[in-house]
Order: sequence, then structure tokens, then C-alpha cells
Amino acid sequence: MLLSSDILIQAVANGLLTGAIYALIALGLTLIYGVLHIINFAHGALLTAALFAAFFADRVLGIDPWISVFALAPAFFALGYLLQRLVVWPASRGEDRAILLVTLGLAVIIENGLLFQFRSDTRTIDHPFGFDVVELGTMLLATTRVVAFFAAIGVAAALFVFLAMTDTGRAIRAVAKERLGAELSGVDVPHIYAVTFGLGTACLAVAACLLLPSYYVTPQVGNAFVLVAFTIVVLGGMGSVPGALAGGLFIGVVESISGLLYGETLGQLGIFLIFILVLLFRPQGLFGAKA
Amino acid sequence: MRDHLAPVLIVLALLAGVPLVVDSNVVLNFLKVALMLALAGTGWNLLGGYGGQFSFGHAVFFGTGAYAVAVLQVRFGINAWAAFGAGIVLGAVLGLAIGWLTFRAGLRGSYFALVTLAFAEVARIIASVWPLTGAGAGILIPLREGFLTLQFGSRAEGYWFVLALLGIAMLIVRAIEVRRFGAQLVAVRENEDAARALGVDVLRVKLLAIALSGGITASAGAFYAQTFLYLDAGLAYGPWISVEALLTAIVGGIGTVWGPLLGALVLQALSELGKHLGGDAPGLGLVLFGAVLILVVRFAPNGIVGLARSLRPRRLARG
Amino acid sequence: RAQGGPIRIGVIHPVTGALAFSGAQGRVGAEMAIADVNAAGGIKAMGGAKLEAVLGDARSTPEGGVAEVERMASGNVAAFVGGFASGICLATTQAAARYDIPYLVDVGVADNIVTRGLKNTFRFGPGFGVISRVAIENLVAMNDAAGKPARTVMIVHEDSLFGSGLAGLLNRELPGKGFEVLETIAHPTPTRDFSNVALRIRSRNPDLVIPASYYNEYVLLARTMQQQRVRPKAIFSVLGGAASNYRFVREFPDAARFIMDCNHWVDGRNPSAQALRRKVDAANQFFTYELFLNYANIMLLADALERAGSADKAKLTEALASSTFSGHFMPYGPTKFENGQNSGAVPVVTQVLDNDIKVIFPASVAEAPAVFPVPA
Amino acid sequence: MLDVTGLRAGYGPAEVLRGIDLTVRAGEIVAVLGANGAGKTTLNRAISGVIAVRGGTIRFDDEDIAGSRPAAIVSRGLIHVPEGRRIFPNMSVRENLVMGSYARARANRARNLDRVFATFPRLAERTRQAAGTLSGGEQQMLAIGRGLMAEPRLLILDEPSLGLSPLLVEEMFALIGRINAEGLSVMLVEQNVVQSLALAHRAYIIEQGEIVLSGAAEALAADPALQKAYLGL
Amino acid sequence: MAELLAEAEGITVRFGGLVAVNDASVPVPEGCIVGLIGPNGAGKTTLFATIAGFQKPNAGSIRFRGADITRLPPHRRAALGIARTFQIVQPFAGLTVRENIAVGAHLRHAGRADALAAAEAVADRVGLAPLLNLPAASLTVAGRKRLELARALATEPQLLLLDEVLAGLNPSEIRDMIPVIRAIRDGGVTVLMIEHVMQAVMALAEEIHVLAGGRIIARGGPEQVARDPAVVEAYLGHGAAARLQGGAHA
Ligand SMILES: Nc1ncnc2c1ncn2[C@@H]1O[C@H](COP(=O)(O)OP(=O)(O)OP(=O)(O)O)[C@@H](O)[C@H]1O
Ligand SMILES: Nc1ncnc2c1ncn2[C@@H]1O[C@H](COP(=O)(O)OP(=O)(O)OP(=O)(O)O)[C@@H](O)[C@H]1O
Ligand SMILES: [Mg+2]
Ligand SMILES: [Mg+2]
Repeated sequence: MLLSSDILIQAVANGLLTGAIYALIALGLTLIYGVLHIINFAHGALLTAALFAAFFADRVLGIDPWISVFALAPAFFALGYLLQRLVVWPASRGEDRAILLVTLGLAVIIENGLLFQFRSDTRTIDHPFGFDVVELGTMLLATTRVVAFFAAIGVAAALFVFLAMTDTGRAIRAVAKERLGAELSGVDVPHIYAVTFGLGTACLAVAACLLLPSYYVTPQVGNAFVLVAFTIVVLGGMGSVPGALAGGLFIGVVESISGLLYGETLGQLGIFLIFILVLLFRPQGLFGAKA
Repeated sequence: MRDHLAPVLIVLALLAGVPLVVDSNVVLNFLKVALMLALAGTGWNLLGGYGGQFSFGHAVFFGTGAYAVAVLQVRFGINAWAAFGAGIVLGAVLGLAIGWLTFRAGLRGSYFALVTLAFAEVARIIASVWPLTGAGAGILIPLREGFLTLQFGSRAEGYWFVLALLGIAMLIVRAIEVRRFGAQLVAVRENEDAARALGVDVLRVKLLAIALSGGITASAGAFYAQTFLYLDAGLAYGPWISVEALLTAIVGGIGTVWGPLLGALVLQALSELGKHLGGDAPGLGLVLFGAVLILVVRFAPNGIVGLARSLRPRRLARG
Repeated sequence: RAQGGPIRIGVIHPVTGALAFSGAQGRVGAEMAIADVNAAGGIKAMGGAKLEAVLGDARSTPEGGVAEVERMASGNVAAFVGGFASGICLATTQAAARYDIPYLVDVGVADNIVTRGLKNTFRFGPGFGVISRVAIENLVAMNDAAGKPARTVMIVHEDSLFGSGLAGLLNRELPGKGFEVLETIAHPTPTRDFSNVALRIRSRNPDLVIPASYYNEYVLLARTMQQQRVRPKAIFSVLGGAASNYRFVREFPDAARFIMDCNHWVDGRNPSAQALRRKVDAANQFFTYELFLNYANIMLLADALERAGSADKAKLTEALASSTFSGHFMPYGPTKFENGQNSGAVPVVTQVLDNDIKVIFPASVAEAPAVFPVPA
Repeated sequence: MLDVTGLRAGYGPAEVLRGIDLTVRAGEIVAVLGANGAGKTTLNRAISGVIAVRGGTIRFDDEDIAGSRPAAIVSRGLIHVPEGRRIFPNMSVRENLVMGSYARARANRARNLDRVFATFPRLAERTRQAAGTLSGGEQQMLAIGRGLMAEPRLLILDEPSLGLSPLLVEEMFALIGRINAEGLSVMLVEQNVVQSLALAHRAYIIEQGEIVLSGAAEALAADPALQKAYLGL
Repeated sequence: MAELLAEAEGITVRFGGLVAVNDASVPVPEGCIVGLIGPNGAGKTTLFATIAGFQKPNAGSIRFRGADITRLPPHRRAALGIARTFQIVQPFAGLTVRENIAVGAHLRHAGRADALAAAEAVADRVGLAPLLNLPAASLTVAGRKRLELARALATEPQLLLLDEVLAGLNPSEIRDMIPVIRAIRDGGVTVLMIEHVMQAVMALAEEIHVLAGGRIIARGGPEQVARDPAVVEAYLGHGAAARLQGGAHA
């Protein structure tokens, strides 16, 4: 098949735009994974919840997602914080496999609670820039996605600095590997766990507000993103913020190019094959430290 | 050694008697599905519970067993029983292949979990485009009831069949538990380096475990295909199957013979209960199910087997 | 059953899980029909016996559907309606067959649902084979009528049974009918982004785009095409979620305008169809094919009950098999079941015109003339 | 400064500490000695709030801290350098030390870092190495260094000489003496009985969760029963 | 001197830029107790890891009973009769002490009953008998050290590598352990031990190798090594050296 370089370049650009959103979702996952050592099965459901929140902010209160993000991100931080403090932690008592089940239970509750409350309709918003494009040479890039791209990169960068430079960031990393040691250094472990969960959830709120103008909401919508996010987390190296960002962008481009060449279905295969290859040759992920 | 198998045999015999005293198809259907999940969970438990290798992708085995039995019958005209056996073998071989790729590369813990998840996804995508598996259209096993076609006319027969499969699987697990292989498997779960230092061939132990695990879970998939007679990629390889396999084992009691069976029964019952309490409002039943799941975890952190043990007077460790 | 007690009807749909939206729509249709039958005096041949819906949730899986069949069979239902997805219908019809309880398939378009020799299984709507054959015939006829404006085609389809089956058929049939298929693009459900698909369409610039996708993907595709300024001469879809969905028409009128769809649809001129439409609007629901197909199936069942004069399984099955029901609002004519398939069932072509969905083909049931090719 | 009375604690059904009474006065080095499994580590864990206290009181600076959270106890300046090092393996040596000043003495972080590096030059050479790859002895130094970063008022050291070479053990005890001379109180849990008693002012002997002997270190060192039980003489 | 059971020859191990072990050779005569001492970070544990097969050397070879085993994986070496303990203990935390030891015993005993019986016998030898039914997680550090020893012994090794198994014991406990280790040697097991507890090394080892900065800086009999000025400077310190001298004369 003949593909002009124009098309290839635009496909790469599209991939990067999508990848940034993936990265943001993966970022939340990798944070929670890195500290709680567990794959948060409720991540997809929480993303769905965030999308619903952004949707109703727009529909009912008339607040554009790009504005409401400034309220929803803190609100979802609080939600995540409280979920961890009041549900996940007490129910699991910090046991890895119990956390797994609790997050699974949460996912079922959130997803079906939304279904029960709002039914399974597909909802979309009519965003003022919904059909605008940024023209870059021959490329037409959706304005909403370009904005999302830069916002996502910004959030990732901020998070990276936060983890590397601040005491709370260091405490998060410390708790991740050595709980007792952290406790004896004066770290309030349940608090740090909850902060981490809150941060991961806040990332979802940001992702939701960026996604909504070009996407839709249903009670199952989050899951499609989370499967990719899992891949990205491993690809980038578990717990690594730059890894999640790079992995997200990389996966976005791979998906885009292989989708272009082999069709969207087989294009998905491209993601997972890359994933398996990376794991076989660099099991610690692109940015992961060796075990 | 016989003594070790006795409790399993007794319970199996009791379960086998159910259709003789209960003639509600609702109950039998309930039990049949629960036993099928228990079977999938028993496979998961061997690798995840005893071997400590948590898989999030056991659908890859379930689906392969299911597709094998369907494709071999439909496309190649192979007898259903032979196809069923082939499905189990294929599950085991696939287990070996996946194990060889992942364990050799030293993948463990959550990495392993996510790699298996990826394998299941790859399988799902392949099955959704490959003409042999019916691609997107799926594959339908023609309806022909009979012993030779392994399609049972009565609910009881199907029930006994899956019970027999589960029984064999449980006996295998029980036998492993009291042998060298079992001890080594558990040692690998607890600490690979220490196991290696004590002369355990960690790779071999894991490979054997994943092969057995794959075979057992594949038999559940084969049973599924042979019962519902229709498969598509989402049904065979969908992520929910992977979740149910691990859920039954963990809720029941990880690393125990009884865990998956108890877990499957309890989870199925909870799901029915949720449905009952939630009424006809879509979603409400599952919300209740999720809430109860969290409560179960809260009050039975070591699974139902663990709960039962803690209620009994403390027993000295097995000797 | 006590004389004069209500007649229980098992209404099984996937109202949770991936298919929840379609399942819920189907349930609404069945419940509306049952209410209407009861309001009109119930089953007169049975002394005005009322119908009672026993609701079931198949949870979007075959085993979920079977569990509901078992539960309801032990609760003495006279018949089943529903299923929605082919995979569920295959399993539920088979389970119901063990009890010889008649089963009316609402949507489930897979042809083999009715070719397995199950005596209890009836499908009122058209199966996949008929839909796709008619779709191609209609497309060719419309193109011919308009002076063959469309010659090149791109197909975008979801990768499960319905999309890939259709794409295969189109690829086989269209070249012989004067069309050139430039490219066929498969995508999974869900697909997160259609930018590249739009990109490819833009670069190949086909006259005609044929999407065969479920609702969410369809909407994303149409939106992305609009955004990327992809404007083919027509978008002609088959069983295509959005082109026969009022939500889409309302929310994205620009993206939806002039889209055509070959699908299950009511005879828009039929008064009872119009009445139902009003009722659905009043109830703040969307008028979708899942809804009215279930409605029609209940009507068909009520008619069979009248003729059988009994809720006895064998008699009811017999009455269904010999049914010549014509009091429905589908453009099918009187029902006539051959091996359980209603042989008169056909799809029609609809188009989004003036923010409404109108039947445009075949002429015998058309409400409005087709706009084809689409004005630039 | 630290006043423990009637302390009881344990794990699950097993009660390990069965009424411990112990005091550390300001400026003292107190050695806690006892056989394996006597409950020394459990005592430390109970004092620093890592495990629940089942009875008795723990007063630090005249306030009851029994039942407080570890973070709160650390903020008061009671720092526990745990057995088995418990450093952060994924973080660099420097970051480990910085974490030591998470709850206390943040303002003096830079100064304290220099002090720790001066005390343990080996760590200064390895500031960027991941702590998990340090040798056993290096990890021990790091753990103590991390504890010092919080400017402790009372330092609990659980077997600090474990795994150190004789030379370093020597230096370690000298170091403890030095920081004590600067005014820091130390509670020292050790198996290195001879040197501990030589360094400490007072000592307690724990057996099976109870204090069986206590007094001035010199007197204990001369006690024949103790010599037989713990010095292998 | 007895025949060599095992020999590490010219071993070099690098971690990135760091040379942890630098061209070190350690011969281990059969039937002996050989000590390996040296400052923290000298590379002792790393050298052990290469002998047991956990660490690939960048250069050098490992010989066992004359055969080159440099490329064998750890479990094959265990089967040949090399057992190691871990300085940072690695118990099977979720298992009981008995089950922990039985894993080692299974190397030579296929049957469950045999392995458990062997485990109990070994537990007796190292003083773990009263703790057999406890979960390994509840052992104290010293208990875990014993467990390391017991598990290794249960594999019925010919060469036993002990990495600081006496650390964390008090002097009288160390005194009690010395005969245990000696008895192991007398039972025909060759021992190579890393130990910082000099009294024990001096009492047990027939030959001592001193590793510093990755290199062997001294070797010889205990008395000789303890007097070596380089060893005193790098490792013992003058205080300890003096005490050892005193002890030796006492
Ligand atoms: N996490 C735990 N769970 C259950 N029991 C424990 C746990 N930790 C310690 N124990 C038990 O508590 C008792 C006291 O242990 P502790 O660690 O306090 O002893 P110790 O005096 O510090 O010994 P050592 O000198 O070996 O470090 C021991 O019998 C031990 O088996
Ligand atoms: N995986 C690794 N990566 C980087 N450096 C390492 C690694 N393992 C060990 N080292 C370094 O190699 C050197 C030797 O370590 P080793 O553990 O062999 O020392 P040791 O002699 O056993 O010391 P100790 O007596 O303190 O246990 C140390 O400086 C250590 O930091
Ligand atoms: Mg201790
Ligand atoms: Mg060492």
C-alpha cells in the first residue's frame, strides 16, 4: 500500500495527541501501582465517574470541562483520598491481594451505580471547539486534542517534579518500597497512601475533562482506556512517571501507525506485541529500575 | 497418601448426589456454572495460589480450550471427546509456551500478571480476525445431543461431567500438595532466590505449574463451549473470565484445594442474591454484589477457607 | 395455572454489561407493548387474561441469558421474548427448547439462530443474510436511479459478527455491481480514536463510505469525518447504529445530516407506528429499533395467544408457527414463518432529513425522496 | 526522659512483653541486652508506635505516647533505627538521608547532611548509588545516618553493630559515645554485650519479656550470673 | 593439606563502574572450615554469590571437585552439593519452620514423610526443634539465621557457604553455636564462612582469607592473619586486634 509521507506524519501527530491522554491515565495507575503495589482495578470505573462528573458540570451547570477541571481535579483528589482512607485501607488492612479484590469490588459498584443512576445511554457534550481544527501544513489536528496534549504533558511534568523534589513526593516513593522504614522516619503511612490514591484519581479527572470534548460517556467507557494504560505502565516501568509519559506517547504512535497500516483491529495487536517484546527484552520497562 | 484424598472424594460424592435429590433445573444450572468457574479457578489457583504467579490473563487458557473444542469439531470434524482432550492438551502446551517466554525472562509479580493479561488480549484480537476461529462472526457448534457428541440432554449429565472434571483437577492439586513438587512450588512462591539456593529448579517448577494450570483452565473453557455451543472472541477471551478465575480462588482461599470451589459457590450465590435484592433495576444487583464482595474481603481476608480455619480451634501445622 | 391468572412472559435482555443500552431499549419496548395489550383488554380469547412481564437480565453473556431461561422456565412462563445479541439468542433459544417453550428472537440477526431446527424458535425481524442482500440491492438500485454518481467505496466496519460479515459480503458483491471497493477498514469495539480512519478516507477520497459499526463508534467516526472535512457523496450504512438513532440526530445534526441506513425500521406512515413514536417521545425515551422490534414481537405473541386461546406451550407454538399476523407496523406484510424465520421480513433504507429519520427506499414505503448524492 | 511502666505488647495471640519497666534519663546511654527472642525488638517497636501497646504507659518528656502514631512519636524526637536497616532500596543514598529529616529538623537539612557525610565518609562516596545495592555494612551506616538526620533527642538503636567489621564496630561505639557526649540520649539494643556495657551508663537485661536485671553498667558487667548467661565466660 | 573440594579462581565481578570483586582466588580444601573476612563492602557476599551461582563473574572460574561449574545455574550446584545461606535472610515467610527446612530436605528426599523427618533431624542439630511449628515470619533475626543454616544443611551439602550466620547472636549464644558448626564439619561438610565475629572465626577456621576492596590482601592461619598489619589496618582495628591477642593468650 502506498502512503504518502503527509499521511504518515499526520498519523504520528494523531498518535502523539492520543498518547498524551493515555499517558495521563497511565500516570494515575503507575502512581497507585508504585506505592500500593497493586493494580487498581477501579481505575477505569473512576475514569468513567470523572467523565460523568465533567459531563454533568457541562450539561447541568453549563461549565466547560476546561474550566471545571480546576474544580474536578481537587474534588477527585478528595474522592480518591477518602476512598483509600475509608474503604480500601480499612477493608484490606493493607494486604495486597485484599486491595486487589476491594478495588475490583469498587469498580463493580461504581460502574453499576452509574448504570443504575444514569442508565446506559451514550452521552456527549457540544463543545465550542468540538469541531475546530488546528491546521498545520496539510495536517488537520483537532483543537480539543491539541489542548489536551499540552495539558497532559504539563500535568506529567508537574507530577514528576513533585515526586522528585518535594518531601511528600519522596515520602511517596519511600513508602512504596519500605513501609516500616518510612514510618520510623516519621511518615504517616495511611496518609501517604491516601494522598497517592488521591493523586492518581485526580489525574483521571484531568484526563476526563480533556477527553470529554472529543469523546463520549457511558457507564463502561473507562475500561477501554485502562487496558491500554496497564500496558503503558509496564512499558514505561512500573511506578515511573517519565516512563508513563514516554510509554503513553509511544503506544499512541504505535497504535496510530499500525492502525493506519493494518487496520484498527490488527493495530491493537501491534500494541500488545510491542508490549510483549519489550517485556521479553527489557522486563523492567523503558524507564524502570532493574529489580 | 490415600488419606489425603479422602475428604475430596467424600465431598465429590456428596455433590454427585445432588441431582438425585434436587430436581430443580435452576439449582442444577446454578451449580453447573459454579463448578465450571471453580474449575477455571482451580487452574488459576495452582499457578497463582500455590506458585504465587498471579495471572490476570487466564482467559487465554479458558478461551483456547473453548476454541480448540469448537474448531476441531466444526472445521475438522473431530469427535467431541477427542476435541475436548485436545483442548486440554492445547491449554497445557500454551501454558508451557507462555511460561517459557515469561519466566525465562525472569518476569514475576505484577509484571507477570500484566504480561498474561496482554497474552489474553492478543489471543482475543487474533480470534476476532482469524477465519479459522470464525473471526468476528464467532463459531457455532451444531446442536446434536448425545453421549458421543458430548452434548448432554439432561442437566444432570452436564453437571456430572463438569463435576468429574473438577474432581480430577482437585485430586491433582491435592496430590501435588503432599509431594515434593508441591513443596517446591510453594517455596518458589515464597522466595525464588532461597528456593534456588536449595536446589529447586525454579524455571522447571514454574513451567510445570503453568502447564497444569493452563490445562485445567482450558478444560473449563472446553466445557463452556460444549455447553453453550457458541463462541466469539469476547466470550472466550474476555477479561471478565480472567477476573472470575482469580476471584473464585482468592475469595475462597488462595493456595488451598477447597478455595476455588467454595469461592465459586459463594460468588455465584452472592451474584444471585444481588440480582434478587436489586430487583429489575439494571445495575443495582451488581452494586450490592460489589459491596458484599468488599465486606467478604473485610471479614474473611484469607478467604473462606481461612475464615473457617480461624473459627476452628487452632490446629498444629500439618506434619 | 389458575384460570384467569395473568399470562407470564419472559422478557430477557442484556440490561447490564456491554450491551446494556440496547438491552434496556428492548425491555422498554416489550413493557410498553404488554401495557398496551393489557390496556386494550388483555387476551380476549382467554377471558381477557392479562400479560405479565417477567424481567430478566442476561448480563451481556450467553450464560447469563441461560440462567434467566432456567429461572423463568421453573416459574411457568408461556413464552420468551428478547435476547438482542446473537450469541445470547443462540444460547437462550436452545435452553428454552429443552422445555419446548416458544421463544421470539427480537434482534439477534445471526442466520443460524433459526436454522438449527429448534421448533420453539421464531424470529420476526429479518436475519443477517436478508439484510445484507437487501442492503446491496437497495444501494445498487438507488445509485442506478440517481444516474450512478457513486463508483468508489470505502468500508469501515466493526470487527465482530455483524460488521465483518457484512464487509465480507460487500467485498464479494459490490465489484460485480459496478463499484470499486478502495479499502476496507476493520476496527474493534470500542475504538478510542478515528482520526486515522478519517485520514485514510480523506486520502482515498471515495464516493461512498459504508460504515457498519455500533452506535458509539459510529458517532465518533461521523464526528471525526466532519472535523477532518471528509465529505463523500454519501454515507450509506447497514444496521448502522447512528443513522437510525434519534439521539445522534438531535445531538449532532450537522454530522448526521443525509446519512443513509439500511436497517430494521417501522413503516413510518402506519398510524400505530406514529402513535408509538409519540408515546416513546412522551416517555422521554429514544425511538430505536430494539424498542419497536420488541414491541412488535409482543404484539405478535398476543395475536398467537388469541388464536391459540390458551397459554399451553404446544398450542402456542403451533399458533406462532401458523401465524399470519398483519396488525403490526413493520413494512413486512403478514407474518409467515418458515422454519421459524418470518419470510416476509425485510429492512428498509432510511435517511436523516430535516433533523428526522425518514424511510426513503423502497418506494412502496418511502416517506420522502432520497437526497443522493449529498449536496456539496 | 523516657519512662516505660508495665508495658505489655505482642503479636496475635502471643504476648511477648509482659510488663516492662524501664527509664532512660536525659544524656544517658542505656543498654538493653537479652537473648534472641527475648523481646528487645518488640520493646523498641512498641515504644516507637509501630505495634499496638496492650497495657502500661510510655512517657516521653512527661507525656504519654502509648498509642500515638509513629509519625507523631518521631516528631517529638524519639527516633528508632530499626533492626534490619529498613532503608529505602529504590532511592539514592542522599535521598534516604533526606527522608530522615521528613518529620523533623527540615531547616537544618543541609547542615545535618554534611555532618552525616563527615561521620560516614563511605556514604559520601556513594551519594547517588541506589541504597538497595549497598553492602550490608554500608546499609547499616545509612540507617543510622538517616536516624541522625532528624536531630533525635532520644535515639533507639536496634543492633547497630550487626554485620559490621570489627573496625567499624569499634568506630560505631565510638560514634555513639561521641553523639551522646553532645547531649543525645541513646537506648542501645545490642548483642555485643562487652562493648555495650563498656559504653553504657546503665543497662537492662530482658528475658522472655520481662526485665530480670538492671543497674549500672559496670556493676552488671561484673555480675557473675550475667557473665555466665551472656558473655559466655 | 587435604585435597581441594572447591576453588574460586581469579574471580572478578563488576557492577557498572564499581569493581566489587577483583581477581580474587579462594581455594577450599575438603573437610576444612575456611574463613572469609574483610571490611564491609569488600565483596565477600558477592564472591559467595558467584560460588553459589547467583552472580555471573566477569572473569574467573569456579571449580568443584575438579570440574568447572562456572556456568551451572544455582540449583544444579545445589544438587552437586553446594549450599549457601543469605546474609540478608530469605525465609519462606508464609511457611512454618518445619516446611522451610523440608524444602531443603526435598533435594535428597522425594517423599514428603522422609523430607519432613529429615527436616526435624536438622532442626534438632541447630536448635530450632522447639520452633518447628511457628511461621518463619515470626522468628527473630537470630532465629532466621538459624533457619538459613538449617535449610542449607537439609540439602545435605558437601560445601556449605555461611554468610554471617552468627551475626546478631550474643556471646554466649555464639559460644553455643561454635560446636554446632564444628560438628557440621566433623560430619564431613566443608565450610566456607563469612563472619565478622572474630572470636568465632578465630576459634573455628583453619584458614582465613581476607578480602578488602575486592582483592585478597592476606591469607593464612588465624593467628597469622590477626597479626598481619594490613589486616589490622583495613579490617580489625587496633582495639579488636589487641583484644584478640589478649584472648589468644588467655
Ligand atoms: N511479626 C511477628 N509476628 C509474630 N511473632 C513475632 C513477630 N516478631 C517477633 N515475634 C516473636 O516475638 C518474640 C520476641 O521477638 P523480638 O524480635 O522482640 O526479639 P529480640 O529480643 O529482638 O531478638 P533478637 O535478638 O533475635 O533480635 C519472639 O519469640 C518472636 O518469635
Ligand atoms: N547489585 C549491585 N549493584 C551495584 N553495586 C553492588 C551490587 N551488589 C553489591 N554492590 C556493591 O559491591 C560491593 C561489595 O558488596 P558485598 O555485598 O559483596 O560486600 P560484603 O563484603 O559482603 O560486605 P558486608 O560485610 O557489609 O556484607 C559493595 O560496595 C556494594 O555496594
Ligand atoms: Mg531484635
Ligand atoms: Mg556481605
